[in-house]
This record gives sequence, structure tokens and C-alpha cells, in this order.
Amino acid sequence: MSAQPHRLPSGGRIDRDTVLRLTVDGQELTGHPGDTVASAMLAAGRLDVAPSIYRGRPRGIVAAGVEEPNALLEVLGRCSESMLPATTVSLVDGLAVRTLSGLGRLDPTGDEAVYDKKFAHTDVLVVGAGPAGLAAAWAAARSGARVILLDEQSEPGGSLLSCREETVNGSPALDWVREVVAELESAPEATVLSRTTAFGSYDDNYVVAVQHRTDHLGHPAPEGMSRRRVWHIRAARVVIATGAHERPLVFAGNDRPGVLLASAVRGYLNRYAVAPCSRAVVSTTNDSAYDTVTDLVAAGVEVAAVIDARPTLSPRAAEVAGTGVRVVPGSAVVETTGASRVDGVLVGALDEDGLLGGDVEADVETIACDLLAVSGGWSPVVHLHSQRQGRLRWDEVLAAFVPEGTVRGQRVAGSARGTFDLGGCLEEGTEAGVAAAVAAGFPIEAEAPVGRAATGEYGPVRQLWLVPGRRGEPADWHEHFVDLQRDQTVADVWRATGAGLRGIEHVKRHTSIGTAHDQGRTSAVNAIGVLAAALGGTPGEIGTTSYRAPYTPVSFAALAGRERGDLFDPERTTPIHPWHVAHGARFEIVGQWLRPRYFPRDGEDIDAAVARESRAARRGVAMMDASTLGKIEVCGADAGEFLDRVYTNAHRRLPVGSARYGVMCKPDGMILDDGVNLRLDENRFLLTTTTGGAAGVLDWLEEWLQTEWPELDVYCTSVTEQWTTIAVVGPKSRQVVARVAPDLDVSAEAFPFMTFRETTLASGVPARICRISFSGELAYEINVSGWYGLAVWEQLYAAGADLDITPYGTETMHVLRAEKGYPIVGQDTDGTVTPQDAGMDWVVSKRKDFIGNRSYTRADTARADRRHLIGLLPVDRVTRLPEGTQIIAPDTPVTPERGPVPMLGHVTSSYHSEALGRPFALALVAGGRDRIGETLIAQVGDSPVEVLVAGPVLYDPEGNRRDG
Amino acid sequence: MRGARGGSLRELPFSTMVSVRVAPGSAAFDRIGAALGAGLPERVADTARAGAHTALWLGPDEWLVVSSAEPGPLVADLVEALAGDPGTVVDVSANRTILELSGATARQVLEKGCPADLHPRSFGPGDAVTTTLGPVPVLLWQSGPSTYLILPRASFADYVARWLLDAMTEFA
Amino acid sequence: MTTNPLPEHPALLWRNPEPKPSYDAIVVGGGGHGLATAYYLARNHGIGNVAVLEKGWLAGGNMARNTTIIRSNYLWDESAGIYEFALKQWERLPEELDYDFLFSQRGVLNLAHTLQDVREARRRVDANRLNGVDAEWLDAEEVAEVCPIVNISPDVRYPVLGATLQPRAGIAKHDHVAWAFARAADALGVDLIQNCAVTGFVKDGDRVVGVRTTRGTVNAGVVGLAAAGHSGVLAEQAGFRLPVRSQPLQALVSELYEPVHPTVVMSNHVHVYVSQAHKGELVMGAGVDSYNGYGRRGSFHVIERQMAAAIELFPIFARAHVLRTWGGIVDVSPDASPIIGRTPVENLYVNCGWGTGGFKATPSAGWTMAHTMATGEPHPLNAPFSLERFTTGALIDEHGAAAVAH
Amino acid sequence: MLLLDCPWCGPRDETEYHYGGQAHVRYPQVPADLTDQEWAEYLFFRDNPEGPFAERWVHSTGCRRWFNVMRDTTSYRVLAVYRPTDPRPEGSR
Repeated sequence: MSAQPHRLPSGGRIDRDTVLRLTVDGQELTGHPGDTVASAMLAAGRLDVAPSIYRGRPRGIVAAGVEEPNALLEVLGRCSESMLPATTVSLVDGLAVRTLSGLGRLDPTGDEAVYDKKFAHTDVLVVGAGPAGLAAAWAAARSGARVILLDEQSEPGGSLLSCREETVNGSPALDWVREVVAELESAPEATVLSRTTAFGSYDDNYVVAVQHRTDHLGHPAPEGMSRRRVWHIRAARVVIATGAHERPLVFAGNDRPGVLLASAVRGYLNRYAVAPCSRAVVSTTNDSAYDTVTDLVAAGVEVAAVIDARPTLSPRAAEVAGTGVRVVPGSAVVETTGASRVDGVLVGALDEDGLLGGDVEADVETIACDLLAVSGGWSPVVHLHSQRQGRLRWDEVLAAFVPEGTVRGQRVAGSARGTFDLGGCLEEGTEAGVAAAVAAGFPIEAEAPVGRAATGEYGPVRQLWLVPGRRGEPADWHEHFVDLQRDQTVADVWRATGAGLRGIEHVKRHTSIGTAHDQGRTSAVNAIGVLAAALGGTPGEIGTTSYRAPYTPVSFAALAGRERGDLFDPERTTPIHPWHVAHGARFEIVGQWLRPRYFPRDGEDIDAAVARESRAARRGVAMMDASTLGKIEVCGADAGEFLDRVYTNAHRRLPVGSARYGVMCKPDGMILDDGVNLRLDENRFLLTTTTGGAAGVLDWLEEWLQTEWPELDVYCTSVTEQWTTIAVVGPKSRQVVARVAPDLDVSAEAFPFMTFRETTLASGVPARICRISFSGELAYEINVSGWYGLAVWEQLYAAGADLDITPYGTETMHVLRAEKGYPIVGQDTDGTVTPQDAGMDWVVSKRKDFIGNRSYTRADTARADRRHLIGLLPVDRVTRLPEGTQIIAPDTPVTPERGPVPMLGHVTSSYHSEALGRPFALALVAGGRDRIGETLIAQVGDSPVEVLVAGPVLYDPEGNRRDG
Repeated sequence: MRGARGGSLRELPFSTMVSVRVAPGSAAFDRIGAALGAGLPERVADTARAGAHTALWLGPDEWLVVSSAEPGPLVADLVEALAGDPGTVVDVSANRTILELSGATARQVLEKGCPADLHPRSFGPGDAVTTTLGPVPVLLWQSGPSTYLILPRASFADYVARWLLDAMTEFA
Repeated sequence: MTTNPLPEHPALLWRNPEPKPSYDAIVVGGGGHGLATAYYLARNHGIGNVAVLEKGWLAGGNMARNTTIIRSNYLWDESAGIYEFALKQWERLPEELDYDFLFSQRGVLNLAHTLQDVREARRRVDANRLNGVDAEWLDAEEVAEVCPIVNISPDVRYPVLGATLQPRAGIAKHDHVAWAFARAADALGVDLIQNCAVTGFVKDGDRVVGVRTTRGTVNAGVVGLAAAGHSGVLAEQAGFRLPVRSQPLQALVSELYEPVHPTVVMSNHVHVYVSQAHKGELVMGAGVDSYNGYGRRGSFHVIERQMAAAIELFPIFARAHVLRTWGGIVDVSPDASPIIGRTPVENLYVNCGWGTGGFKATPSAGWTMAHTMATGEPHPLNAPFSLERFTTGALIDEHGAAAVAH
Repeated sequence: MLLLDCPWCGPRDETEYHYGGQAHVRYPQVPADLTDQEWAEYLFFRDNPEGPFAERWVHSTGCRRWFNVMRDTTSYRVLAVYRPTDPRPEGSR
């Protein structure tokens, strides 16, 4: 066991029978299950980690838990993870790590681990499985309430994992822990989660926690088992029993490796059976460090002296002094010595103002040691309480910020609220657990376990925020570290106050104290104390900075959960989608939908495919899956009246069996959505919406119905997926439709434009067939139940095979509609366009009111020179203008370097027209309708392109083709 | 798909679904209830089953009737029961897909993405709620002690099925 | 590895004076905009008898909470004008204010993921160029050249189809910016008064003549409001309403990492905006929570979704850690553009409605607000951003081009 | 993550709802009768108080009903939930 020279011969919560290999910065070490990387390093006698971030000073392990400021690791492997404290990484065989100087490395290797979530509801959530939390969970669970107990450590017990002599109900404390955990685990409604950190507390007792599920296993996780799981817990009641963190002391050279928190030393001795030193000095301001002293002695480590800042011995100090340990009251360690590690400390006496009295040089005593254990008092872990705006109060006696009052539905228990003695923690925990269960509706009584510890009552604390340097003024104390990870010192705080800064938030920002990985766990309160010392006053008058989630850092991947890759965002597809895929469609994303953009044949690029598809639609027959359009059934006696109010044009008198194009606007008069609406019968309409607008339009209709016009007899039902919609387009479409719908008289006379018919297809499928055209060609839209959508598509495809029926996508659809000047909401409009701007004055009723109407008489909306949607024809007949191209007047100097170039508008849509044999565009141009026939300039990059302004309808303006 | 620990997922195709909107307590409400054979349920999460039909509460004046009967005749019956009073009956059989998740771990699978409280004290066989599964709105209906029906809009069905299969992997 | 700390601040930042009974001008709100307003009142207009009244600590609101992106590639002429003016000021301010606030013109990429994104992006690029704003359109491969860690695989849910690049855009260190303005204003005689909340306005008829504060009544010739999220509350105290809603906006930082991200990337569609700040932390904004809120905090699902989006675009971030999240209060106007100008109360001016995008405009907000307060007339740059536009309908709707106007 | 108590469905997470801004702002009976200023007030101007605020929410992924919530915009605490047909509780705006 020479590889672990500092491992004690017995004790500890480690499995000595199993030896695990570990590599730290290339150095091979060993350890045991139960170890952390830090405890294994200390067992090997290795204390040092990478040097500090800015000043390159030697640094060592300071703590034993999440508050560790120095020992940060990159855990190496297939995909490394940085910035993990060595004190929290469980040892597994073959682990390889690199220590970091506060600066991590992001591994470009893909992270293939699984991360997931879990939603949980509970009556009582207890955060922290130390004595208070265990007592709370135990008491609450006895009520039958649902209880979840979380703890960040590898096993329950909290501070008791580090204890030696403490007892509960007369037995060793860890026996009690085992019993309570066993009872909880056998309770049907209790859940105990270790390695699970509650990192955020949100409104209405919504607590989020991250569970580390696989890294400690030491073997690959089962397939599908998440590496980390984020628990979303909604709790009727929350008990916060998150304990407290010990504070270090601020003095010269306090960053030297070998300065450890006293409680951490205790943890290494008792939990990990590691004695990280052979001769220790303990420097404290309070009683808690005396447990470390007695444990050191019990472990056979020489305690050279206890330096107690308090002027007189507390009962506990006196008790320990009585065992023969040298206790020096009224003093502090003023400096450490040593090269890469502490080899001694200088001790000086403090006067009542905390100053070094007398002849500093003469009175300082040097004590040789290889470890200095420090305790500057305790800071309750109030993060979760504070994240919910729970208030804090400075307690002068405890020298700590403690919770003031409670957050609704929450209690804080144990050392998290400043109750630092074991008995008190157990009592408070029990009481909190009972109260939480009762409040959640599960009456119970419970008697608190009785706890005993060597340190009974938590004795007096001396507030000692900075131990004076032996020389100079605070502004010169560049080795009195306040924040180890950020390399910030008393001198830095003084520089901030010297600049005029008075508040802790400013000092934090000036110095960066408290902003590192540890978020000030060991530095924040000390910084407040130092600032108080600098400005005069108490820490309570300075106050704290805000506590924010997460309590400890959480990886992005854990938060993302399964919403990555294929599951990042739903892809919505129609029943015909598999056919599109099988036929080589290239897709376009529209909202969450995937729509075929074009169907290239062998060797075709998009232009060739679109040209072919367009030709088919204009000369033969083509078909498109239009199922993504939103569809809403609007029923009720007042349906017509309702539609009159929400659409700019009238619908009330639309005959049954007919269709009408409608535009709806926002109250500000700008176009919101459009679509073709059918009157199914007297009281039933079927609206269609844009693909992206479906959900929004339904919400919009419901909002008006429910909140403004509840008196209307109208019901809206979304039927988007109920109907598969297939557009059959082109001069030969009538033939194809006639073949699949033989019962239907498809003649132009019997089945005129903008009407629809219900029929049964030859295949027996009921269908609603509309004569609607978004291309200007003779066209039909065949609507069938989604159950039969794919089958009917295939029937149409087969029925038109001899006519070379051609499936087409959104790109061709856009070309066809643009040739006819039909705008696409969201492409040719952008939220600033009225129907009049879009050239659709004809769709705006002058005889009825509707949402948005009032806005058209406002000064800006009534302007004549608003941007109008018009057509543009590049004069060279060759240039296809990029969409987005800006339009300027002829002879406008293009000298943006001398000031903005006046712009008239921009190209909203631009295509090559197979039908026109030339490129063309739609554009929004200032006063565009008054410029028809003028030549303007489309500024394409640095090249001006002459464009002729035309009306928006460029193809078949007479509308001769719609009847075939 | 089936897993070693008894989890399975399948689609239940071609179920009839009808959306019913009617004012609770009205005569038409009673007539529709009678036509279905069991009154329309009046509380959140409630379902009412009679013969081939189950009515699921979706809102204070909205129900989804899921049935093994043919859509056409059922819609016609319900339209007749509504009898022109305020309300509506719409065939939505193809609007949603029905996925059935069953097995001892079904609840655990759902709890990876469903924020509703599925604990037996809050939710049990015969309960149905609108909620979300991952990023998708679904109607979740517990049809048996360890069987859940998940009804997303049909366009989301592929995603939801993939989501569920992924969540089931751990228990396979 | 060890690294370099940030540059040191000047030895003196500001005095901490007591409020005087009267000032020529009072600026309510000691954030970036308020401090810049005070600075330009003194520098451009010779009005040094100015107080900035801050209810908390200087630059402790959105200035302390923002993601520090500076760019001017806005769509509409009016926006391009005011933001580009700001960018030109940013380029000279480090020298003018003699303060290294780490202004880094590392470029900003606005990604396009759909054909509609591409159309909007190209429209904006063309408009930008004609407005004298530097802008380029990049295809996906060019995006990867500028920022190699962006995932440009075509096989993702929302592939990167391209991006706009504004090379002169970038980031600056927010606290340092505010302190630079504060220090310069202080040096010109402006009193920066902290822990001084305005509780009401003293009016003579329809004219404001002073403010009531938690530290007494202070008289003023003119009063300017620059209180971001609290503008609505102050307006109500002064007796009028503003068309703004105060909403929570969350943001977050990671721990420090070795440099991987050389630029600023924004994606409206996938909803990410992220840069890597000078010390090495990833700085990232999340979405605006939907509801009105003054709580400086939002809901967790907003953060979660943000992380999913971040990894989708930047797979290398998977094992980065969120170190700290926080929330600010943004005042969002109906057209996502600011309001700078007169109010219904004489001698009372307002600068608000910047929503999520106020930091980048700090110099021009201060410049134009100072002009308006000093002369009683808007500067040409802020004239279009009047309160009256909501009556005439002449909105400057930046929603279409930048649903998130960061 | 707010917990809102839908009057019909009971308590559900905020993510099931959509926000609808200030409550009790009625669409003008006859918009044409309004001045431009009054119309602008309707379109764009809303109360934005720090403290109790009567606002609208809709249970989008649930029963799709709109309802009103009185919520403190600073503490985010829900003070009351009521149906659109119910009167506005005292002490809010």
C-alpha cells in the first residue's frame, strides 16, 4: 500500500479490498471505491493541482465538497468533461484526469451519451440528506405522503459521513443514517436519490435537480440509460436542509497548498481514512474546528497548535486544551511559509480590534507544520431559499447570513438556517418534515431523534474578516486571497473601494470575486466581510449579491435532455410523406412541417425540375400535396356574422357550396393570414389558413369568440390533419379528376370556379372536391380523410400516368402563384403590409366593419406612397433578381459611404417563369401602383439592374385559363 | 415494438373520433349523452364509456368521442341528437393518431416527458387529459392499469412514436 | 494553462456626492443609457449641472445583465440610422473615454435556417449596405470558415443555409462600458447618486419641475427617464402611459473555457445567441418569458430549451456547464423599436422600449436623448422613434427582421 | 415555472398556457367612433404595473379556455384566478 502512504490503516467509507487505478496529470495513483479523485490524491500524498489562473501561484486541494475552489479537473476520455471538482468526482478504475487552472477545455468530440428528464410530483421534497434532511424525510414519509429526498453526495448522511464520535438515539450516527435510509427505501411512496443536486428553485415549488447516473459505475451504462437526468419536481411542500459551508480565513499566503478547510480535513480523516499531513496547525474563529483537532489526534496526527481568534477559551476549546493540545487564544495565523507547500505558519496575537498588537516582528511565533486547517465560521447554504426571493438576515452572533422568514410552502431546517448543532438539526428536521406532511394533507406526529456530538452547543464566533498583514496597508496585501479561483486579494478589494465603489455588486464586478466556478462559496461572505472592514460597518449593512440558479454548474447536454438530433424538434408530415420520400422529393421546412420543394428527376437541378413541373401545370397536369394548409371548421348560427368580423370581406352571404378567398388582419390593419373558405351548409364553414398560420389563427378565432363575443353561437374545430388535400392542376386536370371521381360532373358549367362538390371516388372514398386555383390554371383540390390520403394520391398518380401527371413542390407552386400575382403571407408581406398595400383592395369590404378596418384611416396607413406589391420585369430579360434585393430610383447615387441611399422597396419573390420565358419578380415598392411602366433600379450587390414596374398579374391577366 | 421488460408500443389505426361541442346542461347535451349511451362527462380527466363509444372530456363544452363504430353513422346520430341546437359535431377520425403504450414501465416512460402527475393517486385507468409529451401536445388516456393511449395530432405521430421508442430503450 | 486577467480599471471611477436641491437636468436611471445621456448633456451641450438618480447601484439593471452584443445590421432605415451611429461611436469611445472596455469587433453572424430566413437575411444585407452598414451574405461553408464550431451539417433539423455577417459588430464588457461613461460624466461634474429611488414627479401644471425621491425632493429644469423595465412605472407616476410591457429576459454564462468561439452567432429560428467573452465564458441569451414581470427571473423551461438549441448549433458545447443564469426586466414596445422623445408632460422626456436590444445603442440613446433634453427637439436620429408613431401608425416594425432584437 | 389553476382543469404548469396580456380591455363597440388617439390607446397602450395585475391566460394545450389571473408581477404570486364571466377581484387593475 505504499502507493497510498497517507491512507489510515482503518476506518473510512471505502472498499479497501478493491484497488482502482487513477491517473492525475499523467501520474499514476491508486484508490478505492468510495474515494473521490481528491481523497485518492491526498492518500497518495499529492495535494497540489494546477497553478492559479492569472498569477500562476501553486495551489492545492482546499475542500472536500462542491465548495472546492482550486482542484478542478478535466476528466479525460472519449469525450472529456472539464471543470469538475476533484472533490466530487467519484473514483472509478482507469480514470484519467488533468488538473485545470480554472480554465476548462471543450472537447470537440461529439458527446454521444444520453441525457434525459423526469417529471415528478411529490407532497414533500427534502433537499439534503444530512441529519436535518434525513429526519425531515423520515418524519414526512411516515405519514404516507409522497416524499422525495435528494442529496448531491454519493450516499446519504451529509455531514455525518465525516463524523467520528457523533451518536443518534445513542447509537453511532451512521447506524441511524442506515436505518432511516432503509426505512425510506422500503416506504412505497418515498424516493431517495443520491448524486442528485437540486440546482434551481422556481415559482410555486418547482425544483429542478440533476442526477448523475452513470459516471460512477465504472463500466459502460446500459443502453438507453441516461448519463445525467434532470428531475423536474413539483412539490406541495419543500424542506431545504442543504447544510452549511465552512469559510476559510483571509491572511497572507492563505492560498499556499496545505491550507485546507478544517471540516474538509475531518472529512478526509473519517470518511476517506486519509490523513493528509503529519503535523497540523488549526486556525479557527469558532468551536467547530475542535472536532477536527480531536479527530486529527485520534488519527495519530500531531496537532502542533490550535490558533483560536477568540480572546478567551470557549468551553469546547477549554475541553480540548485539557486533553493536552496546545490552544493559543486571541491569535491568528498571519502568514504561511513554504515553497510549494506549507511548511510552517507565523502566528500573531490579535487585539480586540483585530489588529496585530505590539512589536509585530518580535511577537510573531513560527510553528512548523505540513498542513494548516482553517475555519472562519460557517455560511448556511441558502441558495434555494434565496433563488425564490427568500430574505436573508445577518446574524451577528453566528456571523452568518441566515434565512429570514420562509418562502411560501417551504421550510429551511438545520445548519442551512444557522442551527449548527446536531441535536438542533435533528429536531428542526423532524419538525419541518412533520409540518410539511401535515400541510400537504398527511397528518402525522413524530418524535425527533436525539443527537449527541462532542461539540454540543455551537459556541461563540469571532468575526475575523482579514488578518492584518505584517507589513504595509491593506492596499498592498496582494497575498491575502479572498477568491482563490479568481486570484483576487484584499488589495484588489481596496483598489475597488478606492475607485469609489461602495456596494458588494460593484466590488464583485470590479474584482470578479465570487464569479468563478464555485460562485463564491468560499469567498463571497469573506469578500463582504473584507468590504465591511474597508468601508466600516457590518456585513449585514453590505448585504449579499443575488443567488442564482444553478446551485452548482450543470452541463448544457443535461439541460437539453433528449431534445437533440432527431428529437430536437418535431417534424410534422402528411400521410403522403412516405411517397414523397420514395420519389426523391427535396424538402422545404415551413414552420415545423416538411413540404416537398421539388421532385428532381435524374440529373435535374432545382431550376430544371421547377421548369418541368411548371410546364406540366401550365400545359398538362400536375399534382401537389397541399395537406399542410390549416383547416378549421366554424359552425353555428352566427358563423357567417363571425367571419364577417374577422375577415376583411363578407362571408355571410356566401352561397352554400361556394368558396371565397378571405384575408384577415390584426387590429392594426396589417395582414395576419389568408385562405380560401368554403360554406359547407348554412351554419358551417371550412376555413383554410396558411401552413404556418394554422395554430395561430385558431387561437385568434377562439380569443375573439371567448373574450369579446361570447354571445355569438360559433364553435371552431381544427381539422387540419383530418383532411388530406391534393391539388390537381393544369388543362388536363379535368380528365384526371373525372377518372377518379366518375360520379361527378366536372364540366365547367356544372362545376364552376370557386365552388365545391361532395362525391364518392371510384375507390369508394368520400371526397370533397373544390374548384380552386392557386395557379390560374384549371385546378381542383381533392379533400379526403387522412386515412385515405396516401391511397387517393396514388390513385390520382395512376389515373394521370398516361397524361404524365407530374408531382410538384412548393417551389413550382410559388412560381405559378407569383405569375398570377397572388401574394404569400409572410413572404410578400411582413407584418407591415395592409391588404390595400398588397393590391387587394377588392377584398376589403366597404360596407361592413371588421378587425383592422379602423386602422386604415390613420395618418400613416392612409398615405398614398405606401409600399405596394407590384410586378418587376428585369429589362435585360435575363437577370433573376435575388429575393430581398432593394429597389432604388434611377439616377440615385449609390454612395452609402456618404450617407444612406434612399430605397423604394425590395423584391419579395423572384423566379424564372417558364410560361413567360423570362425572370420576373414581385416587389413592395413605394407608390408602386403609380409607377407602373416606369423603370427603376434593382441594386444587386454592386450591380444596378434595370427593372420595369408592372402590375402584379403577369400571366393570363384576363383569367382565361381557369376553366381549362 | 416489444421490450424485455414488457413495454410495448403500437398504433391503433382506424378508430373513429368525433369532436362534440355543446353547452353542458343543455337539452342537446342530454340528448347527445343519451345517444352515446352514457352521459357526457363533466369534469376534467373524466371519460364515459358505453358500448363502442367513449367520451373524453376535453373542455367545459368540448368532448372527443372515440369509438369502434363507423364514423359516418356515428356522426349522423350525433348530428341528429344535436338537432340544430348550438354546438357542433365534427368527424375528426384522421385528425389524431392513437398510440398504445403498455407494460410495467409505461408510466416511467411517460414521466420522462409528460409534466402531468401520473401517480395512481392522481391519475388512473379511465382518466384522460390533454398534456404534452416532450414538445408535442397530446391527449393522454390511461386505458388500463399499465396501458396508456397517446393521441397526438396525426402529423406529429411519427415524432411521438420515435420519442417513445427512445424513452423505452432504457427498459428494453 | 494560465491566462491574462482583464485590464485594470482606472484608479478613480466616481465621487459619491449627496444630492443637491436643484439641477438643470435630471436623468432618472443610472444604467448605461442614463449615464451616457448625462455624459453627452455635459459634453455635447455644456450642461454639467446634472444628476443621475439611480434607485439601486449604477449600471445594476439590464446593463449588468445583458449579453453585450453590439451590431447595427437592422432592417429599417430608421433603425439602421440610430444603431449605426451608435456603432460609429463605439469605435471611438475607448479613446474618447480613455477606458479599455474590451470592445471587440469580432463580427456577428445571423444564421438563416429556412428559405424564409434566407430571404429576410438577404433583404437585410442589401438594405444594410445601402444604408452604409457593413453586411455580407455567407453560405454555409463560409459560415464555418468564420466560426468553425457551428454545425453546418445538412442533416440536422434546421440546417444552416447561410448567414449574414457584420464584420464591424462585436461585443464589449458591459460593466466597463457603464463605468467608462460614469467616470467621464462624473469628471464633467455630473452627480451620480445611487440608492435614490424616484417616487413621484413635481409638476407645475403640465410641466415637470422636479422629482420626489427617497432622498428628498430635487428640482430640475428638465427630466429624462432612462429606466428601461421600470419606465412604465415612472410614466404612471408622471401621469401618462407608455406602450411598453415589462417582461423577464433570461441569460446565462458558462464556466471559463479555452477559446473556441471567435465571433458572435445569433439564430432567430433555432433561438440562440452566443459569444465567448474575454475571460473565456460563453455568454448566451435565452428567450423572453411571455408574461409581464418585474421579478428579474423567469422560468426554467426557457433555459432548458435554450440549451437544446445551443447544442444543436454547437455540438462542442454539450459538456460545457451553465454556471449562472439570471433575469432582467426588458421593456418591450409593440414594434420592437425604442421610444425616445417627448412625453405628454412638458419638460419630461423618455427613452425606453429597447426591449432586449438596448446595450448596443447606449451611445446613440445617450446622444439623442441628451440632444432632445437640451434642445427640446428630437435629434434627426430619434425623431422617427417618437411616442406619436403609435397614433399615426408609422411603426418601425423590427419584428419581421429580428424577432429577437438582441 | 408558474403553476396556474385553470378554472376548468385545475393546476397545470405554465407551459400549458399562453399569455394574453392585460385583462378587461374591451374591443371598442364602434371603432370608427374613436379618435386616432383613442384607437392607438386600444391598440398599443396597456397598464404595466409593478404589483397586482389582472391579466389573461389561455389554457392552450388543455381545455383551450381563456380566463383571467390576478398575479403580482413582482413576486409572480397568483392572487386569484377567475373566469371571464366573473367580476374582477378588488385591488387589481
